This record gives sequence, structure tokens and C-alpha cells, in this order.
Amino acid sequence: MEIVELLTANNIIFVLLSMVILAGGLLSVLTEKLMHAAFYLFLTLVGIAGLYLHMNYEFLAAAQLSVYAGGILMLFIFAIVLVHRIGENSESVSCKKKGWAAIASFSGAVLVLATLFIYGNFANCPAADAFTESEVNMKLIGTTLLGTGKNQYLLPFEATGILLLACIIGALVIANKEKEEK
Amino acid sequence: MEITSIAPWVLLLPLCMFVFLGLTSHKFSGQTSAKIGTVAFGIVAILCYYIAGQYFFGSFSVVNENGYEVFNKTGEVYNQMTIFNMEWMKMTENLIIHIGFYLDPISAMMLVVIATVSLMVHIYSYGYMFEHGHFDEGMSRYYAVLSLFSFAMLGLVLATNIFQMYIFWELVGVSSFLLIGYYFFKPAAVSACKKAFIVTRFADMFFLIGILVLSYHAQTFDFDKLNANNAKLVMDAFQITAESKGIAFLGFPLITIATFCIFLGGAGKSAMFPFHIWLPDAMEGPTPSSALIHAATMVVAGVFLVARLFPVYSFAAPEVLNAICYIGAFTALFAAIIAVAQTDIKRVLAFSTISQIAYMMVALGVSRFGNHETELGFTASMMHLFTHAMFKAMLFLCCGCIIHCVESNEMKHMGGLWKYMKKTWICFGIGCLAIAGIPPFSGFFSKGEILTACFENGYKAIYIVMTATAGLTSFYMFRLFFHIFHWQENEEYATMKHKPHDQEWQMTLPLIVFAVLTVFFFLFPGFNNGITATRGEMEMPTNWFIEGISIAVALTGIGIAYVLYFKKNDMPKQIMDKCPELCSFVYDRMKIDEIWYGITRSFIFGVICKSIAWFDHNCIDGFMNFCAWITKHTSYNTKEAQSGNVQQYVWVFIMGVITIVFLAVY
Amino acid sequence: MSEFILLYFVIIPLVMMGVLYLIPGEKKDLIRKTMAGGSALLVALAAYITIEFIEQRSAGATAPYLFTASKVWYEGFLNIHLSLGVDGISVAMLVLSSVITFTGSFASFAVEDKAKEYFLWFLMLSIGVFGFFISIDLFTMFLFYEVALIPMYLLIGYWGSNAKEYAAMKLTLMLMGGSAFLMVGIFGIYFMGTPDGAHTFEMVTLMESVSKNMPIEWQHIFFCLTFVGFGVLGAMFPFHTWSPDGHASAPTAVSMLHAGVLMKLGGYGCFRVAMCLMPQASADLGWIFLILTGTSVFYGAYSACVQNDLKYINAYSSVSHCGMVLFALLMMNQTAFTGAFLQMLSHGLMTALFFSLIGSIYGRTHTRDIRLMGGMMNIMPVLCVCYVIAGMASLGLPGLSGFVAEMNIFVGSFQRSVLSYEEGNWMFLIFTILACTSIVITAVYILRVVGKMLFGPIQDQHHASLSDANYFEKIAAFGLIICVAGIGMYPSLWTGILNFDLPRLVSLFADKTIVAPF
Amino acid sequence: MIPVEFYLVVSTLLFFIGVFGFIARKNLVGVLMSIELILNAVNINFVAFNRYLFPGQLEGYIYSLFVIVVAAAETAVAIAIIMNIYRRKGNETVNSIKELKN
Amino acid sequence: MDYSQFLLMTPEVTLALALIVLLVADLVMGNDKSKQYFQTLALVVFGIHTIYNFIQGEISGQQEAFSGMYLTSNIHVFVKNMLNVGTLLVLIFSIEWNKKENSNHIAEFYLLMMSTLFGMYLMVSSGDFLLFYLGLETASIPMATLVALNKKRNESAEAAAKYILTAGFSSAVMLFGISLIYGSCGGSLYFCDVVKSFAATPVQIMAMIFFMAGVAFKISLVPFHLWTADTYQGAPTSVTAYLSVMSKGAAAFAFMIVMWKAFTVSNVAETVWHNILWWIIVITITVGNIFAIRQKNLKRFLAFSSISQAGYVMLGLMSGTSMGMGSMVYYLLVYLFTNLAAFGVISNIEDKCGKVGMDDYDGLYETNPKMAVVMMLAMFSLGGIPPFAGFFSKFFIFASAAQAGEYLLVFIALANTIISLFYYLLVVKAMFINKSNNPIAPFKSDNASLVGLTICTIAMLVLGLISPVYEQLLAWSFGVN
Repeated sequence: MEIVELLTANNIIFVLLSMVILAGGLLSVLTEKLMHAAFYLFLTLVGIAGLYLHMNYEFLAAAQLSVYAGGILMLFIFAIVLVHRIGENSESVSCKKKGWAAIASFSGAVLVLATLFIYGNFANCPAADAFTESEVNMKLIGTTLLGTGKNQYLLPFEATGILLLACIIGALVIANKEKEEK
Repeated sequence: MEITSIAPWVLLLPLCMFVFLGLTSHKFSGQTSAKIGTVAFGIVAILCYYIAGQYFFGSFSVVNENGYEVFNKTGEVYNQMTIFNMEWMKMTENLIIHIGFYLDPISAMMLVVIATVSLMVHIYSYGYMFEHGHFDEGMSRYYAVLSLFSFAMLGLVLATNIFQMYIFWELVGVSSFLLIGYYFFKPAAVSACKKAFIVTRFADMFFLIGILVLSYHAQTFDFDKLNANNAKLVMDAFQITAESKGIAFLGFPLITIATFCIFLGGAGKSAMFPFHIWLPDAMEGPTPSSALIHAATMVVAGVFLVARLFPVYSFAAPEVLNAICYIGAFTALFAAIIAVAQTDIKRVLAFSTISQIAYMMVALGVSRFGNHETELGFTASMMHLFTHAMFKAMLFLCCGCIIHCVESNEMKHMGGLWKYMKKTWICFGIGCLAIAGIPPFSGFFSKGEILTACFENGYKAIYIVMTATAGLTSFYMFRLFFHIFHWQENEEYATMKHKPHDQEWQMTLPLIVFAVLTVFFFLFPGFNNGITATRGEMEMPTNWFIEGISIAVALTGIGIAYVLYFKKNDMPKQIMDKCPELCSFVYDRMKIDEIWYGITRSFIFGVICKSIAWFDHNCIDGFMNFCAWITKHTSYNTKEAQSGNVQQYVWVFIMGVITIVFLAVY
Repeated sequence: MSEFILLYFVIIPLVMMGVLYLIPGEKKDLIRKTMAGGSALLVALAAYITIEFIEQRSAGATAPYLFTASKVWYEGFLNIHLSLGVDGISVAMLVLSSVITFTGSFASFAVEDKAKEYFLWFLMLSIGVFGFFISIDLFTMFLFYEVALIPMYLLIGYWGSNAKEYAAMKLTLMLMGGSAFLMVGIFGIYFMGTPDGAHTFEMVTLMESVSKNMPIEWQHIFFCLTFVGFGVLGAMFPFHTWSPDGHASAPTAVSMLHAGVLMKLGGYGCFRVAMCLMPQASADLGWIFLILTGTSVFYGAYSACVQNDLKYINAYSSVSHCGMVLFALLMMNQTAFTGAFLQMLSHGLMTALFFSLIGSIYGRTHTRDIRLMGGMMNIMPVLCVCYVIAGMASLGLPGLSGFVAEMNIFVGSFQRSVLSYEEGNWMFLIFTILACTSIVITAVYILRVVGKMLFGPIQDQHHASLSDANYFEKIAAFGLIICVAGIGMYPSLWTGILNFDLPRLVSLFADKTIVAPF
Repeated sequence: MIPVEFYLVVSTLLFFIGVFGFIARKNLVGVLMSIELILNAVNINFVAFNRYLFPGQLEGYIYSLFVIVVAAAETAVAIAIIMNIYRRKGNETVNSIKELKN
Repeated sequence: MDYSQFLLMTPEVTLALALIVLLVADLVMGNDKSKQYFQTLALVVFGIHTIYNFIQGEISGQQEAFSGMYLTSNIHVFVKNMLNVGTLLVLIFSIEWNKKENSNHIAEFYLLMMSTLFGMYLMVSSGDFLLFYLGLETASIPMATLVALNKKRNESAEAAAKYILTAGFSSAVMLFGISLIYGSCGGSLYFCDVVKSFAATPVQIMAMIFFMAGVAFKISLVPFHLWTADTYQGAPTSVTAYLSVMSKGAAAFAFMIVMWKAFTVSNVAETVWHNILWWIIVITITVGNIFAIRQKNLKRFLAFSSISQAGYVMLGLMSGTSMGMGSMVYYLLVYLFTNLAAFGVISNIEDKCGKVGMDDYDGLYETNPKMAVVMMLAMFSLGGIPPFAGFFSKFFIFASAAQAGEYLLVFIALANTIISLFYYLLVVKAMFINKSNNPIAPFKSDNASLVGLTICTIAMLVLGLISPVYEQLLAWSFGVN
């Protein structure tokens, strides 16, 4: 395969997105300032949303953007703002700690990638080339989420309700705390 | 009286007395216990005499286990009779321990000896212990143990099988222990009793091993079967033939090992070299018990044992008999030499006992089945056993009287006592003459026969040694005699509250009885009629040449003693000053005790026990503690693993995953 | 419930525990009376069982176990039964246990501090012991075995002396370690010793099926595991080290029950489980344990010689004597077996006697160091005479129990040794002779104590005014002495009871070639 | 077409970047962010597999939706707890939660 | 759309109903006066739920709903009932604590408890990795807030932070594994589909290990256990009890179901996870025990003890037979009562005088004999001493491992019981043997705790001696095939 052939739009987009994702991720864990980290995280999340879009999963991309970039990241930023006075927010991490972390993550990455590449034969999967460009329509998503049959997810859906309820109650209890102590 | 019905009481009565006196020791006063014990033993003695008399002179029969009627005498030959035999413990089909009553000439003779000496000691002790009496309540204990001893000793001699003998063997050992340790508050007595017990116990271990070997191959414990038909059973079991010595072990004939081990058991009890060390120390016990146990009865158990198994020795293991006679001869001479240098009167007697027992051993050792000449030793030995028991018991009892008066065992506190205690003087003199072998006293006959047996059986060297020993014997006995009764009167007597005197009748009567027995021994019916290896009649040859020499040697000994010790003079001191090292070496019993102590204290205790204890404490225990320590230490040193840092937790987590994946996949 | 008559051995202590629980702790006299009464009941029950056993056997009952009763406990696949039954060996052990419980109760009357709790634990201990001996189901055996372990901890840890906490922990943990070996062994026997789908813990079935079903290699493994497991309790070298510390620190009655009975569980278990279930393996591998037990025989004796603490001396002598039990068992012939079980009885009784006396002496002098005592015979003659008797029993004086046991062991061992020697193997002979030497060493250390502590002049004048035994100490001591002497004088009773069953068990080993490496 | 492996490369790298961040960051919020990175890496996997290998069903797709939801809930709770820590200790670094140890 | 399938899910449905009832009640009971009845109401409601589920009839065989996403059978139901009983006991023990320390958050406490319980239900019954994941998260995220509930102590917050962070991380790791499973096992996450295409390829193995790590975190197996001690120590005692028993038990059971149903093709002994688990068990038991020795805080101590107990629990997986499952559930049942008894005592004492150190327990028997006895029984039972139930449960679970021929593993586990007995005895020693100058003063505990402790004690005493429980469990259990 020649270089030119690889330079399809798809591939280029993928490479760019991946670079954004990885660079964002890397920077977000390496930067010393939390606020910057949050920003880089944002980049990553958006990049991932882009990947979803690239795979024609618009709804998912939207969800990713709204929940992650819109919701979770906001939470982070609030938290950072609340707990961190701007200007004092840099943190220096000892090299030793980074070294340990690097050992773990590097060896892990090598191992997982090696395993995947040496032994993983996803290309031989029966459906390997069944990549369809078609979108997933919303109705299908709806029935899948609320159906009771095979590969339909009513029960998890309901369960998530309880989970969310509990998390709300819990988060409230914890967050309430200061007030009560006064 | 039916023998079978009275025989059990010979054993049961002393046993009951032991239990009774032991349990009631705090209820009765000492005198009461003594009276009860003495009376009870008097009954036992009567029974013994009756049985022995019936056996030797009467006629009766018992039915043996095969249903045949056995008479005490067939023609001139006395039969071995099992009066009763009760199964006590069954070990295997063939090896069954019986407790029984075995009557043959030697056990009948022993019955007489034991009954006599023990009864006399019972009587004597009443006076001795009571007046000497530190310890009134101890007296019940004393009589209880005397009963136990009598029971054990009777059981020993009456044993129908070798295991019964072993059982009672141990029991006499323990009663000896208890009697030696009677004055348990005296450290010397304590160490003496321990020594006696442990040394004999050590020898008993060999006895036990010997029994195990012998009985395993012969598949029986019974003397009857072992000895029968010229020990045929043993010969077959060990595959002994004219050409070969049968089964070998480590290159030695197994039968030799077995019988020698059994002899070693006897050597322990009979204080043969090198097991003799306990006997002199055993004199720490009350003197009457020394008379009974350590002079007359228990110490001859070894001789009795060899005599009991004589056919086995003679036919299957004559080489062991040789060894016995050499060991005996050495012991006799050795003990006699040591006796010369002792100053404690009981010690002198103790060594003389060792020496005299060695005579008996030698006599057995030179003896073989064959003809009258070769069998002479056996009879001589038994005769000497009998005579020795009487005069030695008497000598000890005399010592008891003397010690009672002087309140010391040391010769130097004595001298010139003849004026004060005439009866004792006479009795002691008779005893000394007897042991020296002066006719017509009993010792003369028995010793003469022993020397004859040695000589006639070709053991010339032994004969010479034994003769020399006889000379030494008469020398040291008279040294003792003169030292106690003549020499120079101790000035202290004059100042003593109670002047030395002859004791009351309880203590004097036994002396007289023994003196009579010693003096009039020649009137006794001949030992050659029955107490022989073949249990039949036999001629007792009298070799006047040998008798003459022995009398001469004895007189020489007496003469030297007379010169040196009859009147106070400097000669003994001068002689001793010539070679002080030798004298003190001999006085210290040739350092044999020290060698033993070296082996036991330094080596067994100091090295083996200590190192095992060290090993146990440091290695075994240490290992267990180390395991515990390492666990605990690991626990405390791994605190950091749980550092509280959540990132470290995750690091461990992810590394765990990675490691497992790595291990599982690659 | 008459078929479950054996269960009364467990029920009586249980009921006693209930009664004690209801009695307020201050009423110590009532508690003691309850204990005395209840344990007397146990003795009576044991006596009844013995007599009945002899009668039934004499009448020709040939079943391997008598008084059997079985009830399924865990049904189905597990097939666990509550199976009870006794043969001659267990009868002997039951008598031993009941006697020691009885005398132990009396010896414990001196306990003042938390007497109620003490007796509750004590009873639990005895439940374990009795339960073990009446069970003929491996599971319940193991269960009771462990039941017996844990009360030890508290009894020693609370009521003990010296380094009691250390000792208690060591003892408990080491015995637990033993039970770890044991449990694996039991699983092996259960799963591999029985055909699939018919797994069972019942001894009677296992006796036949284990050697049939289990491959010999596995038999070797499980034999070792079970033997070590029980061997730890039987104080086998080098697993004996809990015993000196444990015994030294335990309160009187606990030492009695522990040395007297609990250590017998070890020998009994080794025989019942390890050897009888896997006779081929024991013939093949017995030599390994013979070396170990032979070592413990003289090792314990030599160690005892240089100890200064009375209880340590006795504990090491227990190592020696219990080593003798296992040693004899491994000789695998009838005489040795008889000797081994007699030795169990004998050692149990005399060591209990020892400990009760030591407890009494210690209670008065507050020291157990023999160097600090002397002339006790003057001060407390009764206790000391009893001590001498115990010592004599221990060193094998004829007429007392030690002798009959040891003689059987020696005769039995010797038979095996000679057989083995004739095949060219030295090992048995060497160890038999070594074991014989221990009788001398025993005499040495016993007499050392007697000489130093009981005889001689009074060492410490403070001791001079001490009192002699009181009534309950006398009951304990005399009771045991009577038993010791009883066995010693009339061994046929016990050899008879044992021999009802031993021939059957000996035949398991009869056709096996006993392996020895040298 | 881009092989699915490439997605895996991205996700794996992102995953371990997240791991790195979790271990190396000092601030608890930063740690939490790293968790988000990891979860996103997982999502990439799910989605890519779904798209490339098993487009017939929406299993991976739905799964990643749920993951997003759960992540949101989790983050909320975690941030609440971190705030709590901050209020008590005055900072919210990892070092502030080292009291419980050994 | 067959909504009737919900009828199979009786426990979940009733629990959800209970949850709703309480939620509504909480909203309705606005004022403080009526709030004091909330606790009673909650207990009653939960009690009704418990009893109702307890008296449900048997289910025939293994059933599934939602096309295999939800699995149920008698043993599942039993596990849930067991969890109910345990939770009820925890609630009973926490009444006093709620009144004193947590008066403002009583309702939340109950709601959170019950929602985590709901999560556990899902975990136990899941037949699909998604539901499993959701169940696990439902059981752990609200749990973090429960852990943080103790407002007076900083430790509580710290514990919660550690818990939520590691939980998040581990669930992410688990998800990574699940995603790879998804990719490599035929694109379906139903257990029954996974097992069909599970061929133990390296990628699948890796995926499985990542997944196992996530669950192992929940069961706190070494090396995924490090959070355990800190969280247990910091959390309110009743929550610790809940964590150590219910959370762990449910996860362990669910783990077994997953491993057996999704990753076991034919025979457990031939699977890869078998070997992995073998080592994990060994390490877990050893590390748990060794770390426990040095602990001075009882809650922390029980945390490490629960780690090693988790190792024993995992033995049940090794055989793959119904005996393994039955023994494991039985073990969990016994462990539940035993550990709750211990925690009951601890929380009682903590409520009364705030002491949790082992040294504080010195001489407890002198002052509070009953507490000491219960604690002692619990320790003995945990140590596996007969005749308490712990002995039986240990015996059976070892037997199940031995059944599969794992003699070495059983031996190692047993050898470890020596260490564990050591530290259990340390507690007993503190209470009975040690003397203290400053013992815990005698107190009278509230009736509810007493009832709870009595139940636990009775259970410890009789559970082993009466065989029907275990027999019934065996009958209900099923093996791999």
C-alpha cells in the first residue's frame, strides 16, 4: 500500500483526531495547572466526540459532548474554581512519582498493545469488513434502550434510574455537610 | 499343710504388709509397725522354712501344667517344681509373663537365706531404729520397705521365668533405693541412693536387652524350658552346634551377646567391676538394711541369676562363663585391695562384700557341666553364698551395734571396744575368722571349695589370684577387727554419756543366731546333697593341699594384721608414708567413681543432654519462634505497603493486572 | 436414646456446662460439687461401658465396634454421619479420659479466680476429648478434635502461669497447624478413598474402601499428612515444642487433661486414621516416622535431664513417653500395639498424677524450680510419697503401669527389629536399642528431681511451715495412683480388652512388607 | 479503511495516559480527570468494536452510553466527596488523604 | 415487549417499591417530629420486604428474563434473601448510631443502603456484562457516600475519597476488560454468548483479567485490596459491616456466576482463570493474614481479616461443582452472621464510648461479659473453631476445593488459618486475659442491638449443627455444567 493511498480523508481525519485526543490526554495529565488540565481534557473529550462522529454515531457524539464536555467538565471546572485560588493552582509532582507512574503505564501500554497486535486478529472477524457508513436512527436507539428482548436494554435503563437517584441523594448528603456542622 | 496352698502366702504376706504398713504409717507408732512387720515376717519365715524343709527332706508333689505329677525328689535328684504359675501378662502367643513359685534346690536354699537374714534384720532393726530413732514415724516406712524388699527378693528367687525375675529384680532395686535413701535428709544418702539405682538400672538395661534377645529366639521366658535337656531349646534356637556358635551378630555369636548382657544385669546388682561403684556408697542406708540387702541377699542376685541359667551358660555360652570368672577374679582382687585402705568400717565391709561375691562369680565361672570336678564350682558358689550371707550379715549387724555406741563409722573413733561390748566382740571375731577361711568356721568350707574348683578346673592363674585375695581378705578383716576392738582405747568413751555397751536383746539375738550358724556350719547337712548343678548328689572332694595353702595364707594375713594393728604403733603410718600416692589412690577407690562421673556428668549430662536441650531450645523452638517472628516481622515491616496513598494503591492495582496478564499470556 | 448411650459422654458435660452456667459465679462450693458429681457420673458411665463391653465381647459380639449408633447428619452428597461406637481401644481411652476428668476436677478445686468460667472451659475440653473417642466418623472425630483445642488457649492463657500467653498461643497455633495437615488428609481420604458418588467419612466403610480405591502414591501422601497431623498432637519430634511450654504454663488440671488425654488423641488418631486406613502406606513410609518418633523417645528423655522446672521435666518426659507410643505403633505387631495403648493409658495416668502433684506443690511453694526446693519429704510427706510413686511409674517400676507398657513395647519392637534385621535392615534395631536406653535416662531425671526436691535438707526455710495435701488433692492423687497400680498389677484386664480388637487390626498389617531404608 | 486496531492503539494509549495521570497527579480533581480519560478510552473501544466488527447490534454503542451516564454520576459523587475533603483539610491533594494507613 | 418478565424479579421489584415508599415518606415527613418515626417505618418496610421475599415459593431450576440478561434460581434468591437479612441486621445495629450521630441523614442512610442493595441484587442476578457493570456501580457509588456519612470524623471523608477513586479506577479497568471481551468474543456481552466464543485466546485472557481485576477490587482480593483497610477503618461502623459482608458477599457470588457462566467452557480446572485465581487466593489469604497481625484498630483489623476471608470464599470457585457453589454461599451466610456479630459488638461499644482500639478491649470480659462472649464466639467462628458455624463453613468450602483435587491450595489455606487464628486469639486475649486500668465501663446496649446480636449468636451456634441449611443450599446450587 502506498503512502498516497493511505492519505484518504478518512485516514487523515482519524489521525488528526487521534493526535488531538492523545495530545490532549497527555497534556492534561502532565500540565501542572489544573485549569489547563481541564482544558486539555476538554480537547480530548471533543476529539473523542469527533471520533464518534467520524464513525457516524452522531447521537453518541452528541451525548459525549453534552454529558462530558458540557456536564462533567463543568463540574470539574467548578470544583477547580471552588477549591483552587487562581495562581496557586500549579502543582509540582516529584519525578519519582512520575517515574513510578510511567513504569506502570508504559509497561501496561506495551503489554496490552503487544497482546492486541500479536494475538488479536480482529481483521479475521466475520464482520470485520462490515463497516457500514449508515447512521443509527434514533428510533432504533429508543427501542433498543426500552425493549425487553435480546440486545435490548430496558432493565439496565431502569437500573440506571436507581443509580442516578442514589447518586443524587448521596452527593447531596455529602455536599450538604458544611451547612450542618455550622 | 498343702505346699500349694501356703506357697502364695510367702509372696502375698510381705506384699500385704508393705501396703498395710505403708498406708497406715501415720496411724501407728513406729514400734507398733515394727512389731506387726516382724510378726508377719516371722510367719513368712516359718512358711519358708517349712517349704524348704519339705522340699529337701520331705516328700510332696505338685501337678505341672502338662498334667503330670511331679515329686520333689526322684531318687537322689531334686526336681524343679512349679508350685503355681499364674498368667500375668500375655505378650505374644509364646511369650507370656507368669508370676509363679518355682522350687528347686537353689531357690529353696535362697528361701532359707532370705527368711533367716530378713527375720533377723527385722528383729534387729527394732532395736536399732528405735533407739537410734531420729525418726519415729520413719520406722513404719522402714518396715514397710523391708517388707517390700522381702517380697521382691522372694519373688526374685522364686521366679519361674526370666521376666518374673526381671520384674522382681527391679523391685528389689527400688526397695534398695528406698532403704539407702532412708535418711533422705542427708545429702550423702540421697546421692548414694540415686547412684545405686541408676547404676543398677543401667545394668538392668543390658539384662532387659539380653532377655529380649534370648526370649525372642527361644520363644519362651520359662527357666524350665530354657534349662531343660541341657539347654537344648536355646541351642536349637540359636542354631548352636558342635562346629558353629550359631547365629551371629556383628561377628559375635548372638548367644554370647545375649547371655553376656544378662550377666551384665547380674553384674550390676552384684557389684561386679565396673558396676561396683554403688555398693560402697550404699552404706549410707541404715546398717540393718545394709546387712540384709547389701550383704546377704540382693547383692547375690547376680550370682543367683547366673546359677539359675547355669545350664544355658554352661552349654550354650561357656565363653561367657570364662569372662565371668575373669571379671570376678579381677573384681575380687581389686575390691580386696581397696578394702585394705578404707577407714570407714562399713565401707570395708562393703568392699569385702564385693570381693566375696566375686568369689561366688568366679566359682560359677570356672564351673561347667560334665563331671563332679567341673561341677564343683557351682556348689561351692552356692555354699559360699549361704555362708557369706550369714557371716556377713552378722558382721554388718555388729557394725550396727558399734556404730550405735560410737556414733561414727570411722575407725579412728574406735579402738579398745572389746572391754565394753564383749558379745559383739566375739561375734565379730567369729565373722572375721569365717571370712578369713579359718576352720571350722563356715567360710573355710565354702572358700576352700571355691579355690579347689578353680584349681581343679585348670584355672591356675585365677586360683593364684583368688588365694592372694584370700590373704588380703584376712588381713583387712583383722585390720578392721583389731582397729575396732583393740588398738588403743578411745578416750572419749570415758566422757560419753552412755558408755559403749552390748545392746539389748533385739540386737544381740540376731548376732548370736548368726554366730551359731557360722560356727556350727559344719554340722549342716551337706550342700553336696542337692544344691548341685545336676540337683543330685555329688562328692565334695577335699584337696588338703589347697586347703592347707589357704589356711596358711589366711593365717599370714591375720598375723600381719596382728602385728600392725593389735596395739597402737607407728608401723602402719610408716608403711603408708612410704607411698602416699598409692595409698590415697587406693583410698579413693582407684578413681573408678571419678571415671564414671566423668562419663556421666561431663559427657552425658554436660555434652549430650546440654546440647540436646540447647538444640531443642534454640533450633526446634527457635525455628518455631522464628516462623512466628518472621510472620510478625513481615507484618510490621510491610506497613509501607499500605501507605495510605491512594495512588500507590492504584499503582499496585495496575501492576497487579499487568503482571497477571503477562504471566497468563506469555 | 439407649442406642446413643455413648452420646452421654458428651451430653453429661454439656448438661454440666448448662448447670454451671446457671449457678452464680460466687457459689464456688456449689460449682465444685457439681463438677465432682458430674465427673463421678462420667467415671461411672465409663465403668459401665467397660463392663458391658467386656460382657458383649465375651458373649461373642464380633462387630468391629460396639454400642454403635449412627444418624445421618449431613445428608446426600456429603454423607456425614453422627456415628458412635467403641472398640477395645476406645473403651480404654474413655476410661482414661473419665478418670482424668474426675481427678482433674478435684485437682482444680484450688482454682479460685473465675472458677465458673474455668470449669466451663474445662468441660468443653472434656467434651472434645470424649467426643473424639466415641466417634467413628472422620468428620465428627475431627470436629471434636478441634473442639478440644481451643479451650486450651483460654485455660492456659488465663489460669496459667509463667509465660502463659506465649505458651498458650504457641500451643494453640501449633496444634492448629497439625490440624491443617490433618484436614487435608481427611479430605484426601474422603474424596479419593471412596468411589465417586459414595463418599463417606465412616470409619467402618473407609477401612475397606481406602486401600481399594486410593492409588498408592496418594496413600503415601495422605498417610504422611494425617500422621503428621496427629503426630503434632502426639508431640512427635520435631513438632513437640508446644508441649514443654504448654504444659509448663497450663494450670494443673489442664496439664493433666492435656498431657493425660489430649496427647493420646494424637497416638490414637495416628493409629486409627493414618495407619489403619492406609496400612500399605504405613508399611512403606512408617520408617520416616519411626526415625522421628524414635528420636523423640530419647531426645525427650535427654532434654528432661537438664531442665530445672518441674513441669518442663515432666513435659519432656511426656515427649519421650508419647514418642514411645507412636514408636510402638509403627512397629506394627500386636505386642507393640498392646504396648502402645497401654503406654497411652499409663502415661496418661501417671503424667496426670505428676501434674496434679506439681500443681499442689507449686500452689504451696510458688516455685517449680527444683534448685530452689529441697527436703519436701519432710514438709509434705503425702504429696512427696505420691510423687515418688509417680516417678517410679514413669521410670517403669514393675507393679506400676509404666512397666507393663514399656515391656510390651520393647518386646514388640524387638520382634519387628529382628525380622527387619534378618532382611538386612539395621534401622529398627538401632532405634529399639536407643529406645531401651531411655529407660535409664528416665531413671536419671526422675531421680534427679526426687533427690533434689524431695530428699535432702530443707532448702528454703519458708517452705518448712507449708501444709500437706488437703482432701481434694488426696482424692486426685490417690485416685490416679490406684489406677496406675491397678494397671501395673493386673495388666491382663487391659490387655484383654485391647486384645478383643487388636488381632483384627493387626491383620491389616500382617501381609505387608515393612520397608526400611537401611 | 482504518483498521480497528488503530482505534485500539488510541484507546490503549489513552487508557494508560489516564493511568499515568491517576498515579502521577497530585490533585484529587486531577486524579478524577484521569479516570475520565480512562473511561473515554474504554468508550472508544466499545464504539470502534461496535462500528467495525459488530455493526449489526448496538451493544457497544449502548454500553458506552451507559458508561457516560455512570461516569457522570460517579464524577458528581466523587467531586462532592473531594469538596468535602477540601472543606475539612483545606486542600485536596492526594497527600491530604494519607491519614488512614498501615 | 414482555413486561411480565419483571414478575420474575420479585426481590428487585419489592426492593424498588420499598425504596419508593421510603423516598416518598421522607418527602412527606418534613418536620422533625415525624422524622423520628422514619427509622421505624424504614425498618418495618424493609422488614416486610425481607419477609415477603423469604416466604416466596421455590423457583424451578434456573430461569432467565430479558433474554438472558437477568438470571434467577433458588440460589440467587437465597443469596438475595441472605443479603436482606444481613442488611436488616446492619440496619438494626445502626439504629443507635443513626439516632445519635446521624440524626439529620437517617432517611438518606436508609435510601442509600437500599439502593446499594439493589445494585447488589443486579450484580448477583446479572446475565450480561452491562447489567453486571451497572449493578456493580450501583452498589459502589452510593456506597462511597455512605462511607462519607460520618460527619464528625475526617477519616470518614478520607475513606470515602479513597473508595470512590479506587472504585472508579477499578471499574474503568473492568470496563476496559469488558470492551475487549466485547471485541474479542463475538460482539455480545450476554454471558451465554460470551462463553460460546470464548476460546482462551490471549486477547480474551487479557480481557478477562482486566475484568477480574475490577471484580476482585470489590471482593478485595490481593493485589486489588489496598483500599479495603482504609475504607473500613474510616467508614461508620455499620457501613463497614455492610461493606465487609454484603458488598463482598454479593460480589463474590456474582463473580462466581460470571466466571462459571462466561469464562468456563467445560471444566474449571482447565481454564486459565483457575490458575490465576489459584495464585490470587494464595496471595490474598497470606497477605490478608499477615497484614492483619499488626493491626490495633479493630475495624481495620477486621478489614484485613475480611481480605483473607475473601480468599477462602474464592475457594468455592475452584471446583466448578454445585458443592462449590453451595459451600460458598454457605460460607457467605455464616460469614455474614459472624462478621455482623463482631461488628455489632464493635459498633455497640463505639456508640457507647467511642473506642475501637484493640487495647481498649482489654478486660472487656470483666465489665461487659456478654459483649465479650459474643465477640469471642465471632472470633472463634471466623477462625474456624468448632462447634461454631465457621468451622463447618470452612470445612465445606475446603472440601469443595479438595473435591477438585486442589489439595495443595487447601493446605496453604489451612496453614494460613494458623496465622488467622493467631490474630483472632489476640482479640480474645485482650478481652479475657489482659488486664486494664481503664476498661470500657459497663453499659447496657439498646434492645435492638441486643436482638441483632442474639440472632447472630444463635446463628453462629446452630448454623453448623443443623444440617438442613447446607443440604438445602446444595440442592439448590448448580455447577458449571
